[in-house]
Amino acid sequence: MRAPSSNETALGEVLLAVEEVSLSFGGVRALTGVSFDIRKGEIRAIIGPNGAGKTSMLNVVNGFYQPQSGRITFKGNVRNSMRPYAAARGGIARTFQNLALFRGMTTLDNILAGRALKMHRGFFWQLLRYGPALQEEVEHRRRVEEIIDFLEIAAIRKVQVGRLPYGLQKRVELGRALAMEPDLLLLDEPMAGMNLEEKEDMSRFIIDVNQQYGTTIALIEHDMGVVMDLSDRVVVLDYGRKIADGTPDEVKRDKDVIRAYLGETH
Amino acid sequence: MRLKLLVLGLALVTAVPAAVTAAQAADGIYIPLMSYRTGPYSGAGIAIFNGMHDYLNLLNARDGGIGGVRLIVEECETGYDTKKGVECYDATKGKNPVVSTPYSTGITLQLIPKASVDKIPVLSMAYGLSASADGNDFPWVFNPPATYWDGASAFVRHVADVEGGFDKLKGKTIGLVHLDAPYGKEPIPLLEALAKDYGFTLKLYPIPGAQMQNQTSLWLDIRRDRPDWIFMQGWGAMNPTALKEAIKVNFPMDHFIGNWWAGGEDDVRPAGPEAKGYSALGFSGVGRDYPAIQDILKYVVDKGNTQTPKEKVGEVLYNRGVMNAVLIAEAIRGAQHLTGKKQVTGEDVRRGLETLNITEARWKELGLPAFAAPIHLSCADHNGHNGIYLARWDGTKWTKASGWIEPIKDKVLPLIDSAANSYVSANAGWPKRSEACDKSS
Amino acid sequence: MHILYLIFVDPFVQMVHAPDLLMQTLWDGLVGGVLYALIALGFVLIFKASGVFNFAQGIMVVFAALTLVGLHEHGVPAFVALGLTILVMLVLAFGVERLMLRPLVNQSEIILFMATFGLTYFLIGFGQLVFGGNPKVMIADDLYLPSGAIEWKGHFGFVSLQKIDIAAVVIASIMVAVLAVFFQRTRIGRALRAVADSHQAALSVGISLEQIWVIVWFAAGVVALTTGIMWGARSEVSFSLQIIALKALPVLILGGFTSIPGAIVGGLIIGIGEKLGEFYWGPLLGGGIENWLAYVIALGFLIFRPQGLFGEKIIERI
Amino acid sequence: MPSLDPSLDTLPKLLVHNASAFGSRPAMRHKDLGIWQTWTWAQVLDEVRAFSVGLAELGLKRGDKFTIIGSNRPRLYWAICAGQALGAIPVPVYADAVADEMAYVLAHAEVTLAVVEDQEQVDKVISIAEQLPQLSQVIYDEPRGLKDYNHARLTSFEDVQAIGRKKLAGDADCRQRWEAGLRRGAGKDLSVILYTSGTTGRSKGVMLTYENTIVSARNANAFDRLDEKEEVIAYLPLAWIGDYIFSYVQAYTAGYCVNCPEAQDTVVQDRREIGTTYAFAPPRVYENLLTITMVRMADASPLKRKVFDFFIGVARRWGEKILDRERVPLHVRLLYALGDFFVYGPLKNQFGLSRVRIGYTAGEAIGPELFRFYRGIGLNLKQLYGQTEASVYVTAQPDGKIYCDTVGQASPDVELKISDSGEVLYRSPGVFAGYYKDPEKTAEVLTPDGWVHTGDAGFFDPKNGQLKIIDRAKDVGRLKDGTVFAPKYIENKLKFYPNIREAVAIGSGRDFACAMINIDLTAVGSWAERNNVVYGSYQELAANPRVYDMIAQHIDEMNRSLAEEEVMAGAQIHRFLILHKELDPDDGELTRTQKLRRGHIIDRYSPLVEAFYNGSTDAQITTQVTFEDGHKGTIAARVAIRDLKPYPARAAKMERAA
Amino acid sequence: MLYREVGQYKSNYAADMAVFPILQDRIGIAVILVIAYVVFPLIGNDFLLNTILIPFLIFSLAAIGLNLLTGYTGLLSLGTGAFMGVGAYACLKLTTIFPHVNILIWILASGFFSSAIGVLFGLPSLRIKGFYLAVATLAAQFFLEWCFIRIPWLYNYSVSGAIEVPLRTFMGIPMTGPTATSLTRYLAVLTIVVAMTWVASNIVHGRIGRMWMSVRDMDLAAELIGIRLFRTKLLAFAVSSFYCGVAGAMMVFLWYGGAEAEVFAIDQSFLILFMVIIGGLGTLIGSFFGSALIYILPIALRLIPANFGIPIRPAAAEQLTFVIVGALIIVFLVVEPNGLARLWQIGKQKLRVWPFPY
Repeated sequence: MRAPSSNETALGEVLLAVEEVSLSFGGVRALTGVSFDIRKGEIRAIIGPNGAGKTSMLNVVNGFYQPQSGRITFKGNVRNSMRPYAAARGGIARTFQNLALFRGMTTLDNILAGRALKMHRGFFWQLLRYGPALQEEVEHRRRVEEIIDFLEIAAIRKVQVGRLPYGLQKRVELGRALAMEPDLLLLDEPMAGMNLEEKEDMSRFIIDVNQQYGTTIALIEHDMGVVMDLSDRVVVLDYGRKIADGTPDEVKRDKDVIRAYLGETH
Repeated sequence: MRLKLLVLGLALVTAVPAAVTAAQAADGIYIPLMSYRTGPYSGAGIAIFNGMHDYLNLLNARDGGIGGVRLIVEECETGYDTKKGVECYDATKGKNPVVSTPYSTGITLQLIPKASVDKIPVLSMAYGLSASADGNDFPWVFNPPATYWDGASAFVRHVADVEGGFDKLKGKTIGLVHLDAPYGKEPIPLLEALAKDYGFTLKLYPIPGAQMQNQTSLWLDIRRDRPDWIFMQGWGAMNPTALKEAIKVNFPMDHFIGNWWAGGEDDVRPAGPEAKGYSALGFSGVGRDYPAIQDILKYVVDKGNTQTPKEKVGEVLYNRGVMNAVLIAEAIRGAQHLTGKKQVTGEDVRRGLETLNITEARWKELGLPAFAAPIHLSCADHNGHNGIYLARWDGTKWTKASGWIEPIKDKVLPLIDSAANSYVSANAGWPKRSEACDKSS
Repeated sequence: MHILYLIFVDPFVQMVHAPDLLMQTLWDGLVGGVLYALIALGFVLIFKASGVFNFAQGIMVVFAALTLVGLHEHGVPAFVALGLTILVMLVLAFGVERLMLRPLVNQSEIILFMATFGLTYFLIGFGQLVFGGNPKVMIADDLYLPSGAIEWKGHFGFVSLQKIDIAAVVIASIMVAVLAVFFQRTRIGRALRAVADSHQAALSVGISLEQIWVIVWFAAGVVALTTGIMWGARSEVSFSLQIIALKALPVLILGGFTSIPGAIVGGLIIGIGEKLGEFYWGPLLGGGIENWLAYVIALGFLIFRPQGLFGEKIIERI
Repeated sequence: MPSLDPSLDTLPKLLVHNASAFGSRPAMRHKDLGIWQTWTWAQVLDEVRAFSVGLAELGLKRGDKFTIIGSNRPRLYWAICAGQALGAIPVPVYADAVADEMAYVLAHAEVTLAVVEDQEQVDKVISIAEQLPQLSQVIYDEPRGLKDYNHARLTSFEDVQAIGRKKLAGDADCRQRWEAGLRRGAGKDLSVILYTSGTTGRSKGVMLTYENTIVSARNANAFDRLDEKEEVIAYLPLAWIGDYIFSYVQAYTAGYCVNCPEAQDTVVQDRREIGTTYAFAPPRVYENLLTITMVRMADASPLKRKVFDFFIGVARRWGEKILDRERVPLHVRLLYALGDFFVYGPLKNQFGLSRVRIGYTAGEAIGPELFRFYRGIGLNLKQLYGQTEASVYVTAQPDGKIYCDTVGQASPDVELKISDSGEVLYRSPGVFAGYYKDPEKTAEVLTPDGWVHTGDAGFFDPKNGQLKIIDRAKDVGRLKDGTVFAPKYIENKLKFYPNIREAVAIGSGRDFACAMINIDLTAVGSWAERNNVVYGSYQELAANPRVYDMIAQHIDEMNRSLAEEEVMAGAQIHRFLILHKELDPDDGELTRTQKLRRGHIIDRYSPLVEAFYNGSTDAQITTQVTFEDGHKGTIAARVAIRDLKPYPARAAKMERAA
Repeated sequence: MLYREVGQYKSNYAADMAVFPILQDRIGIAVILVIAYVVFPLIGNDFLLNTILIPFLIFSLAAIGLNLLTGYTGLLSLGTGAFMGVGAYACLKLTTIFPHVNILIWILASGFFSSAIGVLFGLPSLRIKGFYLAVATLAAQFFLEWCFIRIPWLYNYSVSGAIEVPLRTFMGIPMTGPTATSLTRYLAVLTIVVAMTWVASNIVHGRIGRMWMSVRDMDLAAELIGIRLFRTKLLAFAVSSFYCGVAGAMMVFLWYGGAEAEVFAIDQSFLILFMVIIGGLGTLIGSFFGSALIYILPIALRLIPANFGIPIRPAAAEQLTFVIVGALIIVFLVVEPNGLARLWQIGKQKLRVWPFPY
């Protein structure tokens, strides 16, 4: 099924492989025997009509849902399911379709929170907020500032994120994911609800992340134009099944895909 | 808008305490009453403080105060809350009160250590810390006329009388239905000691504060255990509920006796006629057939100078309030006599209390003949361990149903000694008595 | 070993040996349970419709009973007083809606919860100010509530059923049935259920949110009055009665915050469970365990069913 | 003419000196990554040396021209010095210049190397690379987004420094050689070429020697007693002489610290954080601050507004006297102290001007009201008059001798005179060496005996002897009836109204004066919001009759005040219109320093000008505009014209005149 | 208007992340500390120290404790009173068994005991949330209350069944017991509260505080960024209970001087919750505001009639106080649901932007 992609040679080894994953909620099948892989350094898109199981797929990958069957291989480790914490440790970061920011915290704190896994100073030093704990805070703050600079959100550094406009919140969420320095970044509709200008900005950030940090990205997106421009390879889901997988051009020509998208207008 | 509210609020909060310190006591003898006319126990409180207030008002109205000095009576509402009690104490401390009447065991415990420091005697009439009956260890605390232990022992003496002698107690089962709080648990050591001595079995039935009105399962236990007698160290809403439940399980009312906090009209009225035969301990007279009570009606109640509804005058707790007021008044009188001063202080009143001696004749003089047993306090004995009588509910009102029953003093006194000792030893550095002892007049 | 015997054997031996006590315990548990259920019902009604965890339900019980008795004390005939009290509860519902719920609409749950604390304080003060703080006797006779007991004697002992308890069970059952019909069959009831799902849906039924709030608070008020009368008749009407309302909380955990049948079943389980526990196992711990036993029972359930016995399953969506 | 100490006669030499004299004092700060990154003079020397050696390795050599393009960032300032240390000549270019303009300057200056800020500038330079055959290297500061570019001729600043550091580390003599090279520079050497945007025609490259700038700067430091403790913020364009002198030459001569803001739009906040002690800003900046103040205060609660208005009133009346240490009644002092606590202090604090010891306004005449406002609240604001050709300083106001309508007395070492035609001429050590590759133009401006024609008309105020500038010499005209018409004078008066952003007065050779107005979108927009005026765009708002009413009222007020002035009374505005678009440097209507290009505007809007004088009540206008992304389009509009009734010249004045 | 922020720039992250980055705030804190340590002791009488300040500080500390759990971590608890009780009883046992160790050490150490109990009762937080969890904490409340009454060992078998605070000295000065003056106790309480507030502020401004707030704001996302929910929640329970425990120990040892189990009843839990919510969830300063409003306001209200000669009976005044406090709670929530701390912030912001309205 998977046609050799035009830039296959540029792609690295398989980072994550999903094999025959099935998931259902009390009789409702969300995913049925889905297999695909994500290779190091690529931007991989998951597309499909509404209710195709895209978000469920991401949820399986980072451990929110436990699939009933199938295997997930991440960095060579095979398992049947993941726990969110383990996924985070393993280097999977993610953003959400409907934002899952810590609304009561500032932009800075949100992104700093993304460094949770990388901060280790013990409780005692935390009590004093002095010495090693402070030093650690400062070090991570510097890293976070780089992300802030990268995402051009310096002006909202100390603003509570709940008060930010939607587009900026999306950016902060991306920032928090980046703060984890992930190997695999899952983006669930990163451009949903954005205007053209914001979409362009976000596309630029995604590409920059991919290029500058070499982060592998898997994204769900509705805007076909954006998907085709951004992604190296695309997997198409419909009703919980994979119907196509390949480069954007290949997918665009696929009969099943065309039918799924045209048939969507019920 | 928000800001202005905030500023206003802050101003209010800061301004008022400042005003407090400015307040000063006017000329007269200042008697603060820590009252609880609100809160879950207000039923008892209202009656007691009506009695106290009315008698002290009577002295002002009829006699122009005590020894010609007017009494300034001020209530401070505690709601039976320890926190607020202490707050009241601190708030009134600056006005030179001559005595403090905490009217809650919790508050009393708080005030005991403060009394000697602030030189304000604590008068906790038949409540508070039983050990404080020991005047050597607690020169500033008084709890006449009887302790809870005296009450419980009087109950046992009554049971023995009914059963036909102390030897007949052997093999009997006596149940203690009590509030699961320090107050309720007070009689336990005494009853345990007596059980050992007289060979009866003591069964405990604790009622947690939150379960006061929900005692069903406890009374099922009683139904199962069938104790011969029940003594109730009850309080507030626990009492009527217990009576109703007792009726439900067919417990014989004449074998059910409450202590003096389970013997008010409000305690039995909900159970009504079915509670007929229930009795409770008491130490002050019932009814209004006393000249002094009549005087109250004449000088105070009829003048409208009171909060008391006329029909409540003479009820059990009302009269208890009167008695408490008499103790205060007599102590002040004694203090005036001892010092020759009119305007007495807390220190003087302490001496007055220590030399308090209300004989039968004196009771009569006060217009309260046989209202209570004679009370005689001394430097060592701050309680008196006076006689107690039994009041019986006849379905509509309380009647006196016995003569003065003497507490079993030889059992009570050692307990008081050891309790006082343990209190003193637990409180390392408890001050030794340094107050001189006056001869009783 | 002995302790194991006391825990696992002895209570059951007792049950068999004294079936009358067992039956009495079960009956008392049933009555208690019904009354808990009634209070819990008040909570559920309000929580379902407005998402408010109404801490004031307990004080509403006291306040309603106090108003009834207080009015009677001032010479109002019993049934007129009853009618007036219902009116007062309606006024209260209006007041709560206008002065508390409406300004606080869209606030977080905890804020609304907190506001009901304010209401509690207010009613405590207000009730005492108007009717005095001293305990009062419920006017059971004037309301033609029965007194006395039916005793059922036999060779196994006797079981005593208080008529007031029977009345309580009957009235509570009628109350629940009426409410159930009201909410299942009437337009308002459907609107109420719609509100529980979404506020938008409720609007489409044609009843404003405000009206629904008034209705549920009023219904909760009437439930509180009923509870107050029953419990007042069993002991007395005093402010300590509000503590009983806390008993409804484990019932809620058990039954779920939004389920009317849950409140009833939960009430019965807690009522009977705590009586059995107290009676048969309580003595092992020195008695008085009833107070926390209910919570422990509820907690036990909760660990296995975090959404309560009848609560809807929580599916976390992201 | 004072001669410079030869060991301190170039900027690189000054740097070396400062690094030892003020080694541990901060030389530069940059708000970056959330905090103020700080470099001491010693560190700056280190950075500059590394970059300089790197540049040398890349082939930059004595006499080469190199350009600097970007906003105020420490590395770009260092690049200037690093190049100068090699004897190369920096040619800073305005960062917002469009590619065409940039191509002209870079080609004209024969630039061989460019140090630019970021991807945006790299793109711009690449796009014109074909026109610049000499350009061999582009060095960028911010690597973001440039990863995939062809790096054959593209190097990052860091890499250049790395090259330099490696060389310095590997070659022991390198450092000595570099310092020797640095010492070969001399005061007479050409130090910089600054292209002036000029109000007419193509830019001219003003050549300044080290001596020009250093003597000027040193004199200015002495004049205002500036030392190494000052803090300034660098936010004006790098390519402008003002910034070059204030943020670079004066800093190097005095040793004070220059702070670079995080971004252009955080300048106010950043200035506030730093608390600058020495401020320099064109009137526009002060004007904006005041506009913001007035707009915000309009939303304040009535009580607060009353307090504000009252104390501002006090400040207007007494503030300047107190600032100039005149005698005032005690109660006024108390009142002013109260005002300082409640209004002036907080206001200056909000603007970040609390610690400003000396504030200059220059570049354009400042509205007298505006000037008095700031001085009234206790800000020591002064005026100066300067030109690129003079290394800024021509005249300046000394402390205590401040008049809002003069530009001060001759700066130290400056000689001034007024030509017969009324034009101001000066001669000073700061006078430039000539226009680059343009001897004709040089000759027009610079007389053989060293006098420079300023092109401005002015006279010495008889009362205080300070210079007064009326207008550009060629712009001062007369109405048909001979009345003096100084357009700028009128425009400045109008621009004091917060609602008016820009005004163009027309009347030279005409029967009467007219004005074209640009409304201030912030101020008028906020007014519209409060008054329920709905608008979708600037154009719509500008055409709103109620906005016309409001502007008419402003102009009417101004007319009344003109009527009180002897000379200007005849130049009252008879008719006006509000332009349908904002004047924009991209369309050539303003210079890059935001000055009006009046001639160009009158040409562009000739149909409107005609309509003024043929009595029509409205006119159709179509103009070509350049959008931000560079593509061009046209917009058309029908613009209404309003008439106003002029006031008769004041009777009182007449009497006195008589 | 008081804020002059010109020239306050940060050239390192440590300064930028300081708790009080603004100079004027630091001055304000210093002024408050001077008032607390110098002015109050000089002017304070027993009423001010013992009835107002000591309880105010103790309640503030308890409110901080609950705020760490409820405001910062989003876990609603109704067991505060009981956790305070654990502290008090633990302190009593510790000083009874080791009477020679400084009482202040035991007051702090008793926090560890309530910490442990808090963690135990925090275990259900793994599975349950919101009001369900709140009711679960009621189990702790009632069970512990029962223990305080039923286990005589806890109160040293004292006849009264209450804690009787023994005399303990510190460098010869009585710290606890009847002879300890209000002033010594006040200074001890103040010092402990100041120190623990400082520590709390360190915690919430650091890694742990961020973890808590993450869990509060969006627990799923918190898990996703590698925060272990259960551990984090338990840590919150532990720290929160520690604070409550110390507050409870101080309450008995440095304020009441003796107490019945009733002091730690459910009412106390509710009272502290009031303070936290009215003060402002998730703010430390709000804990102080809440404590001031809920504790001091009723006292002030009660004193009004007496001091201004309003002829009203104390009982009626008390009832009116209830009515007013109840109404005020609702009014405050309507005016500012985010609590007094939010009002404070707004006010501070106004002062910062003065004279501008925004």
